Amino acid sequence: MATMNMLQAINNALDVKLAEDPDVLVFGEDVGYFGGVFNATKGLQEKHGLTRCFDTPISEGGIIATAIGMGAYGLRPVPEIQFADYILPAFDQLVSEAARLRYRSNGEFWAPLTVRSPYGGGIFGGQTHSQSPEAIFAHITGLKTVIPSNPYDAKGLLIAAIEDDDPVIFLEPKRLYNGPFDGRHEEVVKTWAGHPNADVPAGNYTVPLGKAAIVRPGADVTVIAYGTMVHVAQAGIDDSGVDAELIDLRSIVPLDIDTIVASVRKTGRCVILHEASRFGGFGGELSALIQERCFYHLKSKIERVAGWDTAYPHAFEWDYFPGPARLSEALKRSMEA
Amino acid sequence: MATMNMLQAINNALDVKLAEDPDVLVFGEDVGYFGGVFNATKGLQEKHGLTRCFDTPISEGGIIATAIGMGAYGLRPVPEIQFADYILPAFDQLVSEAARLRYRSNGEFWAPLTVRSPYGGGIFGGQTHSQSPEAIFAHITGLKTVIPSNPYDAKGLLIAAIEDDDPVIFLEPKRLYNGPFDGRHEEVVKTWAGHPNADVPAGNYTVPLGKAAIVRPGADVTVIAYGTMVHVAQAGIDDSGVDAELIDLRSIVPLDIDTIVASVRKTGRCVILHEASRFGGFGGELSALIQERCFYHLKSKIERVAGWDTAYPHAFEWDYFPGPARLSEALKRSMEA
Amino acid sequence: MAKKKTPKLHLHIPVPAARPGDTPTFDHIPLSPAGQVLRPKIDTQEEQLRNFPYELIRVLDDAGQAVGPWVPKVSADFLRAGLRSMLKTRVFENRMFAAHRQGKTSFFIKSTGEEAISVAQSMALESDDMCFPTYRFSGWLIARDYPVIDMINQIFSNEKDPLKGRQLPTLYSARDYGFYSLSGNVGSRFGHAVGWAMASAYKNDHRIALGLIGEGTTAEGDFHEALTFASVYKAPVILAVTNNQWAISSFSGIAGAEQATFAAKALAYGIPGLRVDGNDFLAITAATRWAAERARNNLGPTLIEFVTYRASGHSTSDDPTKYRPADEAQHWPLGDPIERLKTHLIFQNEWSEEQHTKMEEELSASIRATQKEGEAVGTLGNSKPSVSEMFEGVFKEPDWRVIEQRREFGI
Amino acid sequence: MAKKKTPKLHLHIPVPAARPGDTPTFDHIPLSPAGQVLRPKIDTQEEQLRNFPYELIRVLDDAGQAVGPWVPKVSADFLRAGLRSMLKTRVFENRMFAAHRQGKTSFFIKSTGEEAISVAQSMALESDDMCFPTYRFSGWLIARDYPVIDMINQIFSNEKDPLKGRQLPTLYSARDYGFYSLSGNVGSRFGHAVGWAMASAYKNDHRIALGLIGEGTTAEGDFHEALTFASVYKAPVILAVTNNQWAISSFSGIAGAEQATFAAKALAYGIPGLRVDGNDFLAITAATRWAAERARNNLGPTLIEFVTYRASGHSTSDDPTKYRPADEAQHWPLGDPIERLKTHLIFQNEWSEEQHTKMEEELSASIRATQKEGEAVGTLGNSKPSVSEMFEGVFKEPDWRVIEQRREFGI
Ligand SMILES: Cc1ncc(C[n+]2csc(CCOP(=O)(O)OP(=O)(O)O)c2C)c(N)n1
Ligand SMILES: Cc1ncc(C[n+]2csc(CCOP(=O)(O)OP(=O)(O)O)c2C)c(N)n1
Ligand SMILES: [Mg+2]
Ligand SMILES: [Mg+2]
Repeated sequence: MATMNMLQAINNALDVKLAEDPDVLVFGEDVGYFGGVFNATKGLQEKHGLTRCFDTPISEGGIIATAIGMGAYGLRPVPEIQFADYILPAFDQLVSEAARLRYRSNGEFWAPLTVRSPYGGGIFGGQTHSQSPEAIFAHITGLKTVIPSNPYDAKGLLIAAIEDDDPVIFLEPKRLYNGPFDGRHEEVVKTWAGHPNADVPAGNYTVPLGKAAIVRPGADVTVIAYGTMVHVAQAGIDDSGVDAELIDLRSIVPLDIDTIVASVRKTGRCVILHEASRFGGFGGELSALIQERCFYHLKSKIERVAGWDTAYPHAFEWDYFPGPARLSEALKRSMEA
Repeated sequence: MATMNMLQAINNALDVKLAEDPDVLVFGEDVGYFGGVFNATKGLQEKHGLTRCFDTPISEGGIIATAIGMGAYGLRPVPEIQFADYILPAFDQLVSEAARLRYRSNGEFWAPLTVRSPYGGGIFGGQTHSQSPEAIFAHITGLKTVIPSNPYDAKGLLIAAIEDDDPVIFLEPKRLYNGPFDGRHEEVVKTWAGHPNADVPAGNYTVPLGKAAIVRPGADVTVIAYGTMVHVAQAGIDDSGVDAELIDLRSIVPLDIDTIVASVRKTGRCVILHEASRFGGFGGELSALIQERCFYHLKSKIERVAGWDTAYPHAFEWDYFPGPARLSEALKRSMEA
Repeated sequence: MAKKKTPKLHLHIPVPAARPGDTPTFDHIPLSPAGQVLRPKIDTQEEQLRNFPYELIRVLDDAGQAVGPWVPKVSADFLRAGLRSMLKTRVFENRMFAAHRQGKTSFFIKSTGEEAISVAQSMALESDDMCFPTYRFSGWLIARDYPVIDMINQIFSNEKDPLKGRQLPTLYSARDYGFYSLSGNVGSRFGHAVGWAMASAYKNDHRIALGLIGEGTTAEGDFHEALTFASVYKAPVILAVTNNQWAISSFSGIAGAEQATFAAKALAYGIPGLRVDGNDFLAITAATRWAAERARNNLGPTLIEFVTYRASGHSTSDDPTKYRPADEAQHWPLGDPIERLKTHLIFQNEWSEEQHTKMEEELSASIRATQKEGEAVGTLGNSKPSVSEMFEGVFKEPDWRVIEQRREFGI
Repeated sequence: MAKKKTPKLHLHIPVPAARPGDTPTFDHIPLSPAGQVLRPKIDTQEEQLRNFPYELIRVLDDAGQAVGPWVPKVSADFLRAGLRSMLKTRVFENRMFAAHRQGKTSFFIKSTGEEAISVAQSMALESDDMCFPTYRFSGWLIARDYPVIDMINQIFSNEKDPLKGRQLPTLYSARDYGFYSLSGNVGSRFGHAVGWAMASAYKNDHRIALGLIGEGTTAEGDFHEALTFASVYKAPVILAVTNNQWAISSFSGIAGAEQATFAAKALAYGIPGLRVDGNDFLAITAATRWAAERARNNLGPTLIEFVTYRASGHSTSDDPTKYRPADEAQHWPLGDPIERLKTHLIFQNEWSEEQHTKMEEELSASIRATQKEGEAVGTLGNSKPSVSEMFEGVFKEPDWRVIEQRREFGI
């Protein structure tokens, strides 16, 4: 057991799997000698060798196509896409190939890749280093999408994803790499030290895909979040004074529908929080699923708090970012209704 | 005024715009001499010249990139993507470039393209000639997505899209090209002849983007559909005997939220129908928007009828396809609740 | 700067040499006489190979004689097996095409005129190598004695369809036969061949991969990405462009053939590029062996352009006389691959017209019988796999969504 | 087939010649002596040009003399203007880089060592041509006297930011200066240059386009697609690869430089490919003019590789000593572009050390003053455009979603 930040936990998960399974390969732009632009793969090439962790051409489509071919051969590739914004050139490979290979070949071939990619805003990255593309993956049958919110989960989920025989999009909330971030950007930066979920066991352990965590039990309203927004939600709940139950989805596909439904049936109220722009975002799916399953339990309308329907604007990062204040207001609206 | 099927109406819209505006260009795979694999551009090269309507390399990314560059120059390109399934290789161009150009350049450049593409199933096209990708476009800020359901609208909406200064994804329900299809696949194939919306004026007219049509007024439940599903909805409503109000969205972005809300407030019930797989589909967004705005008017939960969360399977096309029977059951469920 | 007067610009749109009604011509296609092109050592420096993309490697001359340095070491039995597989492919495809006209399937695609490529490559590579085919590659399976009945059941989407009704006809998958899962999207598996080959190299295996792509599809980004990765990591892979002169209705000029050969694209990646007579069974065998030997000796990838001609329409969905002269095939300068190999074998006294006719009859009868067998199981719509197959295989283990939806569907 | 014994495969991963701690070397980069490469006529057949991608077009020799057939016709004033713009670019970028360290902006990117490319190309092309730049191209704007204050306001994301706070610093857009809107994604605008040029040709205009891409980014599918379209439609476009040896931490070998020059990629498309000394202002001018003349005369696209060296880190976000020798820049064989042009002008008696020092002082003072001006408006976080700008420009006309969300936001 050691205290790790999220980057270290991810690095450690890769280290564990590289050591334990010769079929695991890590590659992507700048991930080799340099260890990745966020240091997520730091030291892995030196420790495990040039062919186990290496740089690739700047070609996201090529990276994923290569990974699929490796997967078809029998390896477990763990490609990194440097920013989730740059996953789009590989979108066809992910959708038309990775997601569909098992189904169309009746199980003759499959693509057990785990595509790691930092996502989300809060680091003044501007329009193309801040986006949250999870909704477009959630709609693709055959893809799993996992989003951890803390070091313990990050390692356990990443190992589970690598060991999973289906293609997994593993989105890493880059604003959480070095510390939990609750959206109070004016405050002094926190580190993971002392956080209960920063105690990370040394060896192999998994956090199962498709199992949400109840971060904070509560009676009055259910808050659903994932990634960075789990921390923002905690802050917003604190601000609001509402006795909210906070669910960290951890993976959006598979989705832990049972935990969600049980909570909303209990509280009768629900607020969904995500950083991606609202329209067509994953919040819509969640809202629809909940009202379909909890219609008679709902005391007030399900609220969505999300990024605006604009691009992610550099100077207005904190105006765009759905911070604790916006959640807190939604909680109050939800309670008042 | 002439009777046209949907293909003729689309062809005619292109013809009108090519004749009237020298800045309109039509291009894509096989669209030139051959006139497109569905004949949508038939005769246009011969009539308007080689440089007005021409073949492109098989490179959807290249087609859209080229169109964006042309748009930045000042033209109004109307590229065709042969099947909506093959739009994915161009997804990055559409999202990172076309959709964001105006915003990021503060209006110095924009991309007034209209990307035409046949979508949807019902022609035994198998997994990769049947998909309905509208949900992933709906989530992209800066893109408009238009889906006509009949010849009159197809022409009017297409002209409106071409004249629009923003990028428009224009999805053509290929199962409707030659006749209205209500999902009763065992029945004899219908043509557009005699259909009220097959009367198409000769010259330029537009159907505004963002204005839904009430296809069938009704008192008891609102059915929301677009494209092929408008016809399926009509059949399902007939089967069910329910006095449903049927809304044809015509464009999903911009979305005619006022018409939707007014209808659901009136009926208190709602069923959403689309062909794309359910999870993360556009139905989720619609359901969320409606429950947010009509919470106290809803007498029963909003239902979604959609494709299953599988790929579109060749032999099971009619098992996958959300036909009138499934809608009819949902209507009854909605009324009984 | 002062503006100089320059001519008005104009936009160039490539047009083919002949459209319906015109006299076909292939004068624009550079040919080399059979036997003329040198055969370099497999470890020749790329610098010494830069002219190869502009030549045409041919072995069989017009008389049916095998000439020049590329004549491969093959037995007459080997060639007769190749001839048989090509013919079987043609007979099979013609029958299935006709079956489509009879409504027995929704779709079919033929490789008529291009059978030498799939068959010769299938025979040139090892049984544990992996091929990443196009939809015009059924000859690979036939040459490896994949059961024709399984192909027919797939095409009819019937109860015994090995792909359980999930796939469009002809989009086979046959792992045990070294045949990777096809998809409707063109091009998107080209890079999988490279990844597979890299994996083999990483595992210090000996197996190599073969990737195929149509000349029209070389315009996709996938093509470039695959070649970039193959070149950078010296992947043990053969990447082949089947240049059959046509995409659906677009001629090869729309893919850049006015400016360069497809083999010349190898130069962009500093790898050898061979341009090979794609209707010459012996030349294909020799070139594939050469490239395979390079790959197996850690010398990296080779790009091969096979110059051939798509003698039929693109698929059951188009009528080629709508966009090219009806008699264009007759003007194709490289002949028919079956005829050419047959002539060669006869020239060698290893075959006769009688034997050929007999083989044709035998194959027709056998395919007809197998088709009957498939029809007995069922054709499109009157037999299909259990509908539960629709819900299987989305993930390794089904999640609640498909479980619920199965229930909703009532099964 | 019987299995032959072949060696075990192994996976090749390219590694650079030197890592931190090693002695830098650039021996692997083929150079040609200045003046040696021929200058073909602009309408020379591509077949005659196939060796050019493997040569290096250089005009300035080590003594600062301009030699050989590529010496462009330029006045001393022209060269002094070029020198000034390069120096101004360097001074400006160095100040902004420092401003980042002081927290005045969130991000900055420099073109140190590569200024000759942006400045010479800006001066070689017409004011109504359109450039589709990379983020290392601010010299283009400076050479055209784009107001430095506007760049600074953009970098500080302050109230006067011409892009209204919507863009990451340095991702300018300046239509009136022939400078297309930048984005964080690399590569995705390369094809826009081709589309723009095709539009110009379609309209029988005379304007041409210039597209830029980094050597690392040539691996993207966008690169291939742009070149394919440019070649097929003979678009009046210059497509340039700035090969500065490094992507972020990956050396050019990860993009294929072990196997081929980037100029050689032209051969794949049957268009001329020039490989040019990217630190030689005169060679860049000459090559750009040659390619521009081809484009303007309907002779189609040219691919130019500029061989240069990224003397600084990739951006403010990385420390280059972590992945390459700290003194690598000193070993770069093609020197510094500013020094080289200065030496040439001095050699020609058209410039002196004193004049140079004076110019440097003057530029420093002027940039410092402009920076002050920008700071008076505000730096990151302490001044920004009206927040309503966040909601503007998603579409030409706002739809109900942003109108509602503005209200929700409270403005
Ligand atoms: C990504 C994608 N784009 C477009 C298509 C439609 N399409 C199917 S086959 C074809 C032509 C392919 O031509 P070529 O690559 O020359 O192969 P050939 O059919 O001649 O063997 C096209 C455009 C597709 N299937 N996939
Ligand atoms: C599509 C995309 N992928 C990855 C990145 C991350 N990235 C930014 S710059 C860069 C390196 C580019 O190298 P090169 O093309 O050589 O250009 P240079 O910076 O050397 O001018 C990378 C990988 C990006 N911005 N966009
Ligand atoms: Mg072809
Ligand atoms: Mg570079």
